Amino acid sequence: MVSLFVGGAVLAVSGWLVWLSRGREHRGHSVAGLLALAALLLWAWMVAFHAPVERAQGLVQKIFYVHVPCVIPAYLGFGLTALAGIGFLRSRNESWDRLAAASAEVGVVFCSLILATGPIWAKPVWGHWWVWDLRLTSTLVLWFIYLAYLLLRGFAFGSDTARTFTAVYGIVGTAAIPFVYFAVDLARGDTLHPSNPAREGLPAAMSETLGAGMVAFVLVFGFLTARRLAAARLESDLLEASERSPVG
Amino acid sequence: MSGARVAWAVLRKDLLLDLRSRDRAGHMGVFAFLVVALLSITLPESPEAAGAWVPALLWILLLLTSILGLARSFAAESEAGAVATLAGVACDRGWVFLGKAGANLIALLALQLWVAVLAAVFLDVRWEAAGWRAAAVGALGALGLASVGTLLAALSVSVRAREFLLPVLLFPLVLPVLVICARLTAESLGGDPTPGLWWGVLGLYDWVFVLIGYFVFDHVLED
Amino acid sequence: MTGGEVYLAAAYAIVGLVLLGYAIFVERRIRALRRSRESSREGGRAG
Amino acid sequence: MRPGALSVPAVEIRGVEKRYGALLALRDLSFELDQASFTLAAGPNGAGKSTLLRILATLTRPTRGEVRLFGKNAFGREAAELRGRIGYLGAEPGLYGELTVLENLLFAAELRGVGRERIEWLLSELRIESVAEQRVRTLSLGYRKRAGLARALLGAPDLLLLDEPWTGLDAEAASGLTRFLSRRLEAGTTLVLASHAPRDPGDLFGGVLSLDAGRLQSLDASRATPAERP
Repeated sequence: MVSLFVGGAVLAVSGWLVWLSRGREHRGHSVAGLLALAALLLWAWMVAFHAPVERAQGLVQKIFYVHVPCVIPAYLGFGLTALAGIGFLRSRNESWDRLAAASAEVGVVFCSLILATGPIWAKPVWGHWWVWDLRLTSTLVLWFIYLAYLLLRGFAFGSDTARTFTAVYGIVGTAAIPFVYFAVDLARGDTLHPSNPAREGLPAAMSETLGAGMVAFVLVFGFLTARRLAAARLESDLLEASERSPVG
Repeated sequence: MSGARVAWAVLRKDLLLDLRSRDRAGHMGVFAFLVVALLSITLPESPEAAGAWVPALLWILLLLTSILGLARSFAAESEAGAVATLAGVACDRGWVFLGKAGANLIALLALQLWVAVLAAVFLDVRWEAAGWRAAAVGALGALGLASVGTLLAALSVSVRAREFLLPVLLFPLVLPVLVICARLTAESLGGDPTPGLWWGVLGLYDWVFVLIGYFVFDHVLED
Repeated sequence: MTGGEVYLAAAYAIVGLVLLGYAIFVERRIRALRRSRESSREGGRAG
Repeated sequence: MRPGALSVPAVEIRGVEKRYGALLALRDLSFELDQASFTLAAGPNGAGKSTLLRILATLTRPTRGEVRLFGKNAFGREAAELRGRIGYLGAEPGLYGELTVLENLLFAAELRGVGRERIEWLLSELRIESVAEQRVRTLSLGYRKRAGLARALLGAPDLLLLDEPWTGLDAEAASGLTRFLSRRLEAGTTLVLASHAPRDPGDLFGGVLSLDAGRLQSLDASRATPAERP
């Protein structure tokens, strides 16, 4: 049941962002902002009161409710970047390129948060900061792909080829992610991560709280990406305006 | 205009250039020789301690050395202003990618042969025990590196600081090749067995990135 | 209570601050871009 | 002359714009060129001539606007087939320095599926047989230019695009080139040449398309098709 909500939120946000990137005007930001805020508040309340304190790890286990929800926006971000890359290559419409840039930037923020909260949780529970386990390691590699993408975008800034090349790398990078997951599974099969936080395996209160967190974070991702998209549109309008005005 | 002829022409031209200007082969050969020598000196004496690490180290060495070759793979075009010649083919430009990737594949296979000889001499790796399996892993791994590497080399040829950028772009994407090939090579040398599934994943990886390279190259050659 | 609260607080604080910080960064960037667009528009008319 | 309606213009450009980041290389360009016409794209350096030529050769995609060659969309599904009908020589001859002239031409011929006799004919026509076996790296600019021209002409193109073909040529070579181009014109090839110092190549002049700062200043397209030329 919970995954239905999460899936719905992911589809809704992705659809909204794609629609937003195509159109001229920017509507719905304040609505999305309020929705995200409401979801965050609900999630925070649930973490504090609804979710029980886990017997084995104690209170620190509640990092679970902030660590895991970051995963979806991190992978959703790069997924949208790849989708936008394909869109750009087919239509050469700059709005796709702006969506790719915005979702990559916000996606890398969430990806970094996974890598930050992971060790903070691992230290008290397993005694060392970095835990070479399947999910965390694949997320680290995803973070490197993000880094490479943003560096390429930075180094090739401006020319048309920049947009084409970043679109291509977004596609190739996303195609590599499942292989990275398999390969890390082979190399580091032993996973210290809780066997599989399949929400079904968790007691109801826990999985509901986690679900709320996921929905909230997806909405936050949507809101931040929409705002970043608006900034990107202003940038390109400014770039174009600077040419129109009589330059020397 | 059959694309296969174009790919074959591009491949032959690249090999002819490699034979004639030999610096690409020279760079890779010397670099590999140096690193294997360093390995043989620094690795601990007892063979079984080193044995487990050698396949992984060899594949990392192959990846690092292939960067030298890949970074040069479009140098001839950009120096001669011949990107337009390649971009002007009368068929899908993906065939140019296949030609280029083929030439890089052959260069990587030659490099693997050289590294295998070095490993046998300096790290006393007994390849005869591995036989065809090691060769098969080498070929599949080389194809993976060549396909992703050629595409990213084409991407970064006209970008600032490409010597730095190519490895940064390439390494995260080829990590699966590295991990799987190191394990399969170790297994072929008598290490602990790995499930056959991983041969399939390696093959799928090669297939996916050759296809992506083919379909995307039309845009990459456009400037 | 174990020392876990410190880690718990740290995790939530980092996530909160980073997301808030990024949101502010984007809003400020939008405001700056709007200002320079206004000035370039005046510039355009005056030029 | 390739079969195909002579009425369809060789080149149709509508609202073409090309932006490199903040730099607008071409601004809202629109014009048409007939088949078998000669057009000299003139204008100071940086006017956008080379960019226009690269767009006509389908090597560079315009940021905005539509490009149709021989009635077909230059960046659509027929792009590959159109490329077979275009010959392009950029500022760089596009030849590999380490290969000989002949090896370069054999390679370019295979890219176009052209036989060896075409190469022999071009070598003699452009009088570069003597250097055919030498490496391009060792040749003078004049020889390299003519070898580049041979490469551009391999596929018997209907549209020939040459960027500054006369620069670096001595008088004798320049007039040789001019005579050669006029023969191509008579054979029905559409020619578009770019030059920043418009030399007067004798009777070749047909239309002049002058560009400045990426904007079309004028297009004096006196439709000089082969038949009417004096």
